[in-house]
Amino acid sequence: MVLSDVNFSLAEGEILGLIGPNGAGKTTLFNIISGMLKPDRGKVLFGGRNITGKAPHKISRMGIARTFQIPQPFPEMTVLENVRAASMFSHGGGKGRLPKDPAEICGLLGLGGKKMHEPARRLTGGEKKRLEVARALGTSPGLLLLDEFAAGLTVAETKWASEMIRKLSKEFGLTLVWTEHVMRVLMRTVERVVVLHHGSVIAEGAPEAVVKDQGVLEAYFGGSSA
Amino acid sequence: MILPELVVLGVAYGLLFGVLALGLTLVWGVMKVVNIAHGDFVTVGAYSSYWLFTLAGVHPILSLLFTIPFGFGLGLLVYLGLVRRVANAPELMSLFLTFGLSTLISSLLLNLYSPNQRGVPISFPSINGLGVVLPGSVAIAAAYSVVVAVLLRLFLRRTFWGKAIRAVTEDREAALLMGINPEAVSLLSFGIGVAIATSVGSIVILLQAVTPTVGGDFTLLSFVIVVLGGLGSPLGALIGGVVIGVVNNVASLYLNAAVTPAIGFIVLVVVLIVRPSGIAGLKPD
Amino acid sequence: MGTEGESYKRTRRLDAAILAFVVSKARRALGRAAAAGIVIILIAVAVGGYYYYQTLPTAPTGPSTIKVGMTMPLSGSLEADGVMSLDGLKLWAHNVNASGGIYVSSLGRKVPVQLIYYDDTSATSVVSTDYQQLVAQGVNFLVAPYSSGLTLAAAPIAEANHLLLLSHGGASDSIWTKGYKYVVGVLSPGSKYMLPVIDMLKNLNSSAPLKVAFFYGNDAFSISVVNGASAYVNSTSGFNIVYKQSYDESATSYTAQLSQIAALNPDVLLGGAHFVDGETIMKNIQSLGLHFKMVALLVAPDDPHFLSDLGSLAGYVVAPSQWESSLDFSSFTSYFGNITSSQFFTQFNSTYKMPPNYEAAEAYNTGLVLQRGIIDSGSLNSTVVRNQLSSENFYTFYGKFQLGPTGIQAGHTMVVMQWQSGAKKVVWPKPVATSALVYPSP
Amino acid sequence: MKPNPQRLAPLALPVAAAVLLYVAPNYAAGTSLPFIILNWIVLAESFNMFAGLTGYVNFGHVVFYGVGGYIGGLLMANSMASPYAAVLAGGLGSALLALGMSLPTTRLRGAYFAIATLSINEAVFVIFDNWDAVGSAPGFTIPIADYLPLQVYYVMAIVAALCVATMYFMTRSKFGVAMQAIRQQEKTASSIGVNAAFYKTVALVISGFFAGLAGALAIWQIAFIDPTNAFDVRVTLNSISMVMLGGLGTVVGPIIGGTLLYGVGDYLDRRYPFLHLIVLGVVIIGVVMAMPQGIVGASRRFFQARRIRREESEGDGSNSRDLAHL
Repeated sequence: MVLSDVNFSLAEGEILGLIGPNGAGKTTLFNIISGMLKPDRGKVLFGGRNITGKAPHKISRMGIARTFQIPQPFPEMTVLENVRAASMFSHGGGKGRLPKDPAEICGLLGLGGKKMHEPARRLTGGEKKRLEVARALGTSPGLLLLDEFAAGLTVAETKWASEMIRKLSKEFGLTLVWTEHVMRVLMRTVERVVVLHHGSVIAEGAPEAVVKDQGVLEAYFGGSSA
Repeated sequence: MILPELVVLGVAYGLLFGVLALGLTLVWGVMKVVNIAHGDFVTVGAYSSYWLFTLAGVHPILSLLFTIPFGFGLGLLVYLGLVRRVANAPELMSLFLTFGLSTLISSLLLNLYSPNQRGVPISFPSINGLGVVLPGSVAIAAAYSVVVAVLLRLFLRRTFWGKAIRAVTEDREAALLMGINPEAVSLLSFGIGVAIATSVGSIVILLQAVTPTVGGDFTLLSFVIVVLGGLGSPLGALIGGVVIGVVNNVASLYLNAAVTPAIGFIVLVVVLIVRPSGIAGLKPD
Repeated sequence: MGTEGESYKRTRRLDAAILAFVVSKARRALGRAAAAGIVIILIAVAVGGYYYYQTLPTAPTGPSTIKVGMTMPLSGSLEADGVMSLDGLKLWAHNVNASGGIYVSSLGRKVPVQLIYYDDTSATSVVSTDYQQLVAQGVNFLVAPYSSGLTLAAAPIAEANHLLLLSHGGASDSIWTKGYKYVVGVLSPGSKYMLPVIDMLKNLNSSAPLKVAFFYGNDAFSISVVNGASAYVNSTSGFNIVYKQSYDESATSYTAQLSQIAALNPDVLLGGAHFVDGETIMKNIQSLGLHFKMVALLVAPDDPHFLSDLGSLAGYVVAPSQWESSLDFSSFTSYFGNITSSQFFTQFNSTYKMPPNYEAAEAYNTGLVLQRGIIDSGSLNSTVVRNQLSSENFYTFYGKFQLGPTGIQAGHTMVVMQWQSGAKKVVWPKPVATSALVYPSP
Repeated sequence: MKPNPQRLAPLALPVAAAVLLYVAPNYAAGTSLPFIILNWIVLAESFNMFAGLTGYVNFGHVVFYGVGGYIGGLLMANSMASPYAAVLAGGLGSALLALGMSLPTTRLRGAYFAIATLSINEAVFVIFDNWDAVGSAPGFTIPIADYLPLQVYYVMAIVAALCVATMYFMTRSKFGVAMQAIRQQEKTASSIGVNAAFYKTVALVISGFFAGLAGALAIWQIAFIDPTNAFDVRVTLNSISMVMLGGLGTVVGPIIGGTLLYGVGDYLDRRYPFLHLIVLGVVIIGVVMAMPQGIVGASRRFFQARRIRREESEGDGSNSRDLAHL
């Protein structure tokens, strides 16, 4: 995937929606921010520091957490162990308002009680998605990158997810970047949207404005650019 | 003119071991099984041809008509009885199982046929051309390898099952969605893999004598070639075989013969460091 | 993003949490480990108990058998040699026991022989373990495993426990340079293997110096053979070494090296190592269309399979040999043993359905040497028998036995054989030759 | 009081110590059998430290054993150090080698790692096979004065205990969590701050250290070393088999696997010197078919299933899902 001319910034505590059709480069962008890919050119700044090309584990320790589009938990560990592992290695650069106790984080994501002691491989698809977030929160991040969090969730789960994300931002002061292929839920939740297409930013602004943008519509529904 | 001769020899031997590695890479690509017993199937093929020659006077090349279907059937049995259980299990598991299988095969051969070396007293006139002498038996080995490689390529490209094998190698889950039964593909490719090994055995008996434990050397060689060429890449296996063959032969011009076997391994380590997925690893054939 | 102090405190708290976690985990795991520990201990006690009962003294009065302990490489890279050697020794034990055993004068009766043998899988670590166990089982004498390397792993145990170790398949001279007193060689050492071949070539009285190429296996035995041979060649005139390199014995072909050697146009190719490599060299020589006036290889041509595997390719290949079935020493004075070479050949062939090679003869002869030592000293004590052997000087079907000061075999001499029209012929030394050398080979 | 094997826990260590220190050397046919079993346990456990914990197959494990043996052996043969120091030097030398080996290889994944390490094994073998300064192919011996089986045995016992203890702490610490994470999902591990390359390197270095000690001790005992035996790929394969038989990634797995595989193999060799390898092959295949998790894994499952059944019958039906899975 090629990214070019992607330029945007984030304010603390903000929820930024990152949208674009399949193959627009959303996951690639996340991989670059989280250090899993090295960009040929360009810079990633975090809290004023240049973090471009740093190793993933270092970036995690600086307070950037991420989830994976296809959940990739530690399958043989229980839910609680997954989150506890995360809290062991990253001491987080976050504000510190997030709960520190792994069990509490599990509860927050609706994975408390008996669920907590179940091996991750036995979770349902939706539960695995929530575990992705719980594990990311375990690292006490300041910035959370959510990759296609709502994809594949039921209607009820989607609604819950949207509330969850708002809560993370408002209650715990977390900064979030959320990508989604399906826009509807995202648009209801976020404050600002960046639209990626063919590896470039084609629009940026409030959700209401962006939906009306001609270029965005073309990117999604085909048109002159296709 | 030693150098061109060594290069030709290297290519010829390399083709044979490339084809042997082809059988290994097929199995590896489809079911991620590391088959330590691969070389022992070569020994089984060599012994079959030896006995056919000694007892019934069947020429080893003619005995291919037996060793190929025999190897295929043996492969099916071994897959259904044993390997099926470890297909797609962690590598260590298949490694452990096939190590047990290798131990079993070589010790059975040892007890059945004694540890003595076995060879067939057949020789071929050598081929002279452009100042290069190529031993007849080596030329036959190279020709056989080319035939197998071409047939296998046609099979993989043109037939339904061949395409199915490629599909499973590239993406098992996608193949499943396309309606391909990966179990059947695994069965088929293991059968083909073993058939290639046993048939190479029939050729090997023309080149050298064998003992029950000689299989380990063939396994090692095929491993190196497979990785050098890139896992799951048939073309890569052939290229890897030729590279190893030529490097080993040419290196013997400049280095003590006892050192040359290390050259292949050193080349492999260097290649892996520079290009962690092998020579042809990036473009699966 | 949190001050330094905060993050430090958080780290401390986290560490405490981890510690608590580790301790709680450890407690539970200790319980589990303990359960497993008990299982292991039970196994260990069972194994210990088994060996304890194994080592309990069996009979209170005098030994009922002479226990001869050994390992042999019955699997692994040396299995062919190991099986051949073991068969030779088994035949000896069978023949001795058929006559009631060996007469031990200190006991005043014949005592049968009991061979105790294990498979060492061609690995020194197994040799070391098994010989210590043989010692613990109370063997009277030890026979070395086949090959120099394995013999060197058995030697310190024999030495430390003052048990005679008879070497029948360890030819490397280095075995007798370590100061071991209990290691006795029955066969000619490696450095002497090729000497009769060179003597034979010298006897040809060729006008121009003979060009010699050495191409040999990279192992202790072959190296000591070639070092001995090349030193001898250098010390005499009439030879010119044009090539000297070792090779890896697991190689599948030697065509590259042989082409190079042929380009140097030598008269004689000397070398080889073991079975498979020797045959491969012959096949490669033929398929490359090369011709040497003489090819002399170690070990491989001596094996009867050499002919059946190679057919006409075996023609006129020369090999140094420890023993051939045509050799007859029965007229030599102080001849020991109720068997001649041809009798041994016939009996071995009918017992094991394959003709013996010299490894089998060496092993049988090892039994005879032990037998002679016991009879002449009248003792089953290894030290006594070892001292007896230093003063012995006799012939068996295998040839002469006389020890050098270090225990190395000094009496036995090698012969040279050549495949002629599908039959093995002894061609040197002249007094025992059954045919004249064909040189240059057609 | 119900009979509970866990109550006997405090007894386990002293009993094990007594077996190692007194019973084995006195009754088990000299020290050689217990010595070699302990040697194999260390080889298998050190293999397990890396492969069992990270999931990467180090096919060149025997390189550590051989190089440790060569370093220790050379120091002993030339009387340059006391055997104890020589053994330690062997371990440290192999640890250093492991560090060097980790630089190019820890970048490689799965089978590529396995074959790269196998190639290193072959290359190292050829180097030692042709290196005259270390005796080349014929190898060298250690003077008889250093032949002290009982001492070697006790040092071996201490090393084995240290090795098992190290593995225990490696699995029951933050280190163990990191290793689990790397094995189960390496990408996720790095996303939560686990420095995978660092942990893999440390594990390989510790693994190399203990395998090197085992090699040096083996050479002290055997008093002879040559490249064929020092770099025999069968040593790696046996270590793998022992670990798989006992239980991959577990602390006690290699102890059980090593004891059973060598102990049973030795017994079979005694009884059937020509057939023991056939039996070994059958046993390995049987283990994979019947207990793919190894003995420790199988017994764990057995006890787990029993516990759940007991809880069920006591009226606690909440675990029915687990039962369905088992």
